[in-house]
Amino acid sequence: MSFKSWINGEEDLLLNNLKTTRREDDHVKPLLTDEEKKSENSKVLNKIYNVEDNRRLKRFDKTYRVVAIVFCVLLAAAMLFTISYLPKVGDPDTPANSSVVSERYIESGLQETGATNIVTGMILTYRAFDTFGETNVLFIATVCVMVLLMLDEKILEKLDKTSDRIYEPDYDPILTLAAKVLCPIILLFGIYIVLNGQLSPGGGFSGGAILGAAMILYNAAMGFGKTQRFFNENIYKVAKITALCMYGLIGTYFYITGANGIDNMIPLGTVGAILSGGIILPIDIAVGIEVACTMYAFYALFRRGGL
Amino acid sequence: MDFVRNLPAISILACMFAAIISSGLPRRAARFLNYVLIAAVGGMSLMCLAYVMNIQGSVVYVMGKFPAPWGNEIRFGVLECLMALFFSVVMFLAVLGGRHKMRDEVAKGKEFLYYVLIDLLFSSLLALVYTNDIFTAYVFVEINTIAAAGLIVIRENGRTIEAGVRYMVMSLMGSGLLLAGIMIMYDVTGHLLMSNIKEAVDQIISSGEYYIPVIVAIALMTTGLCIKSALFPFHSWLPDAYGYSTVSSAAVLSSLVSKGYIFLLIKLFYRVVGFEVISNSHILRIMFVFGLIAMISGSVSAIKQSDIRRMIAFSSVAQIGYIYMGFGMGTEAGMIASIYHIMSHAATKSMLFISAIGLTDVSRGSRDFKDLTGAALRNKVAGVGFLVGSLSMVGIPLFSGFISKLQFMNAAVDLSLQKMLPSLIVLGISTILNAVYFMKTVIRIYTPVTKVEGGMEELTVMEGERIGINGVVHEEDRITFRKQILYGTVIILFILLNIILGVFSNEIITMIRMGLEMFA
Amino acid sequence: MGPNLLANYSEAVAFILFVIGFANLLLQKNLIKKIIGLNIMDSGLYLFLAAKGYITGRVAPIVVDGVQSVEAYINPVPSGLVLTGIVVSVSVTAFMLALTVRLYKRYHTLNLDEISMWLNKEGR
Amino acid sequence: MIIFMVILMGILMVCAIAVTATKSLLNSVLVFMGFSIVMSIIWILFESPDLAITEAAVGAGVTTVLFLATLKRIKAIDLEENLIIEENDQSEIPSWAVAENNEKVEGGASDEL
Repeated sequence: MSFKSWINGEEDLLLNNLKTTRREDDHVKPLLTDEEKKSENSKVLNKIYNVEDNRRLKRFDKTYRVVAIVFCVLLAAAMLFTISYLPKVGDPDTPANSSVVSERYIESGLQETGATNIVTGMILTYRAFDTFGETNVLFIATVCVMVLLMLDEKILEKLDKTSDRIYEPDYDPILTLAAKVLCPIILLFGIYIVLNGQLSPGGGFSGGAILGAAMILYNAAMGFGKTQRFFNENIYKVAKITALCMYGLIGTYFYITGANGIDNMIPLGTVGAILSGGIILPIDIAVGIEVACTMYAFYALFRRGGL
Repeated sequence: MDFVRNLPAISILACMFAAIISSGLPRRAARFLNYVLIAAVGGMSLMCLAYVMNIQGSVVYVMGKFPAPWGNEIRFGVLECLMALFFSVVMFLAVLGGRHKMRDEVAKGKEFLYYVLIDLLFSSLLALVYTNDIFTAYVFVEINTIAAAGLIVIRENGRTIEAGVRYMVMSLMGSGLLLAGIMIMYDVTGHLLMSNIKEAVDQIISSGEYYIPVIVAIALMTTGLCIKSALFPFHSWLPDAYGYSTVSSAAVLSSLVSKGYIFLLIKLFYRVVGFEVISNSHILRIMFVFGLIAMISGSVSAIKQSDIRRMIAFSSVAQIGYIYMGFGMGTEAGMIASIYHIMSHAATKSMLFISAIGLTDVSRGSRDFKDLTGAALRNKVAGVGFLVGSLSMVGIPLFSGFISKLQFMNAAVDLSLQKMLPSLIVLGISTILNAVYFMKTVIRIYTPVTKVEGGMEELTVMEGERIGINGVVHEEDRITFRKQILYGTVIILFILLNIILGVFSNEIITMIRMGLEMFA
Repeated sequence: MGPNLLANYSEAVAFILFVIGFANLLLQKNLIKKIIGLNIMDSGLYLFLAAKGYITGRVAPIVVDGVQSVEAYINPVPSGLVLTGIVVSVSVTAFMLALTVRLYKRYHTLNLDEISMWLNKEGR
Repeated sequence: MIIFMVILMGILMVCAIAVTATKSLLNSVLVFMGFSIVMSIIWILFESPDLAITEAAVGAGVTTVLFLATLKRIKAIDLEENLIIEENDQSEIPSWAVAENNEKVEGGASDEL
């Protein structure tokens, strides 16, 4: 099939199965003959070793540096000057610390959100829209990394057969054993943090990052083959889309009902129990899954070019 | 409560949902969803616009059950809805216009990601337009930045990736400054909602305590947004990013992304600090000067280019200079002129990018001026589109560019002498320079190739091949309307949009004025 | 100069970190170091914000024993904002690193100047 | 307490400057990891345990891993490049004349990535 085209250089099996014929409007120069190539090379060399040109470049570089340093120094001076006029650190009477905003978060946060951890309660109910945006930042970053680094399925399979060892150690007993011992503990800790987001420090983001770190450790020790048994691209897609949609649906329900003055049907639960906090717990779980998937996906895309 | 009030929030959330779902859909479905989404958002914005025109006031919508200053909220008046409607129209046309090039430009398995990026970019633009919370604005600025960078690099060649890196570095410096400004602002006011910050700022200005931090915070935020919207000294990433990315990306980036930041800046001026405070500070004067420099230097760089898309990209630098000059005037007339120019530039620039691709298509993909000779005769629709865009840019009556130039002139005449003279002079010079490079191109693309006599040695290899011995153009190099119905329709719609902006300028300016009144 | 510079030493450090990161972003030629500079810049900002929310003698905003008075806890808003910010900066970092890998694959250098030199040779 | 805080801040500054000054990329990444850990301690002192957990997991953990993965990837690309040059001496062909995606074809079954 494509062997012939590979021989002819039209198709690169190693890369993205892209046709390597030039794209039409890229305006690559027409292929050169040897002499033209030589003259072209000498032209380039002349340009590089052109004293006049280089001097100009160097001068530009120098001015750029000087301007940048001056700008930074000025910025630092301005910042320090500003800080000297700002309210004192640790002072309870600054505008930010004594404003009505934080007052209500602290005084009635527990009744309104059902969360003991005021920070989690704040970011997931009062400022829920921000946090949804933030989750989307993670999502779009994965999309962009995929654009840049994802390789085609076929190429990946071929690569895996030939050369897994370039990315992974063959079989490192210390690493494997350590991972076997540590991974369950880290995973448990991550799940604990996700589920207790409304009660103790942590929440979806930190817990998700810990879960992702555990998966990265497992992967680094065991290789992609073993990880793929329980986490491959399809599972990743399903998990990510489900988690984000769940978050989105809960969020939308919350925004729309709240804005239209309809009562929220999600019960707040008893304070201090795991099943409390109304919308916080499901959102935390969704965020945890999404963040864990994202962190692992970053790593996998960097190491292998696919999940 | 009327259901219409929910529509802005629903439109933002719908974009996000579409993006999330598209990431698991095949290419065609993602594309279809994208088109439906943009059209639906356009419809919703139209309904909102009618609603706010009807009640003659702006509407505050609380996201969640907690009112200001505790929860997030969005707020929409005439100006916001107008912008949202306009953004969706331009977005729709830009995405449709680049559709036929998609297969060449985006790698095979990644097309659905393109639509995910467009969806999220659109959601962030809408959120920037509607939001009333300064930190939400920051988060969506970041989404906008990353999505725009993704749109640049999705065409994977060396230059776009390099441009993407430059863009990210510049933008991240901008975001850093913006965030620093927001934080200082939060520190001295204790609020994150724009309307509440304004009350606190008014108090600070009258009492004098924390005056310096407030001014520094405004300066930092303004600088950050100026960097992000590629004002003159910060435009180094722009020509490569616009010149080598995919067609739709170039159109969307040039017409919408930087405009989102500029709209946020307007919001900052009116809703966060109050226009009186800002016009008494020196910030506007600095913006005025940089705007003037950008107008000249962008045009001069555009004249030097021999690559049509880079030329259009450099012209963007000049046009952003116009917008900042309008801000810098410090009067309401200048502001209105700038806002009108945002719209006119967005409509015109995306049309220029999309017709330029039609011209290069019939020139064997070459973007060099030499090879473009006679391109408009080979692809008539694209030629007409480019002609109309150029005329509008230069400022010929009937098209939108004329009205915006007229508005700038009107605004300039009312200024004090030291601002009036430079702005009028620079406007004149810039118009001439615009005319030089656009008309040069228009004449070039309408020159028939067969008439080149005795100049065969000047032609490139490619052109010689195409013309053949008898100077006959090969049939496959012609693109008629019938071959690309969608593309032709898009160009015609763009021309119509431009003429509508030009002809109904009075109504639009009235709407902008009304919107500005209910903005603060 | 205002009166509070010495009392606000942690903010001073925060903004010095911000400026160091900013300078790295502006002046470093090496892309990896640019990205580290970006992270330092963001960290500086977050340090500033966290310092703002801190109130001497009060504890973390987690309700213990039903005490819900403002006098007991620090300001929770900055913590929430910083949480958002950290997540944003890790996404940006990942994206920039991916760009770096692609650029390296294409031009075999991490130095932005050399890359622009290559681009010049490609004729732009 | 204040002294401890001042010392930590001093370490932060030293780390930030050291990142700039170190020649080796690996060292600067490791120094940055130290920076993140110190940062998370500072956040505990500022009574923000949420941030401390997040910073330790994200800043010191995942970000550093991503940096290291990038460095490794870059090294792998370098190795391939050397192999290619040794196998068939192509060095005089300017690589700008070769389109991006067939750069590595000459190396045969070299390990792209």
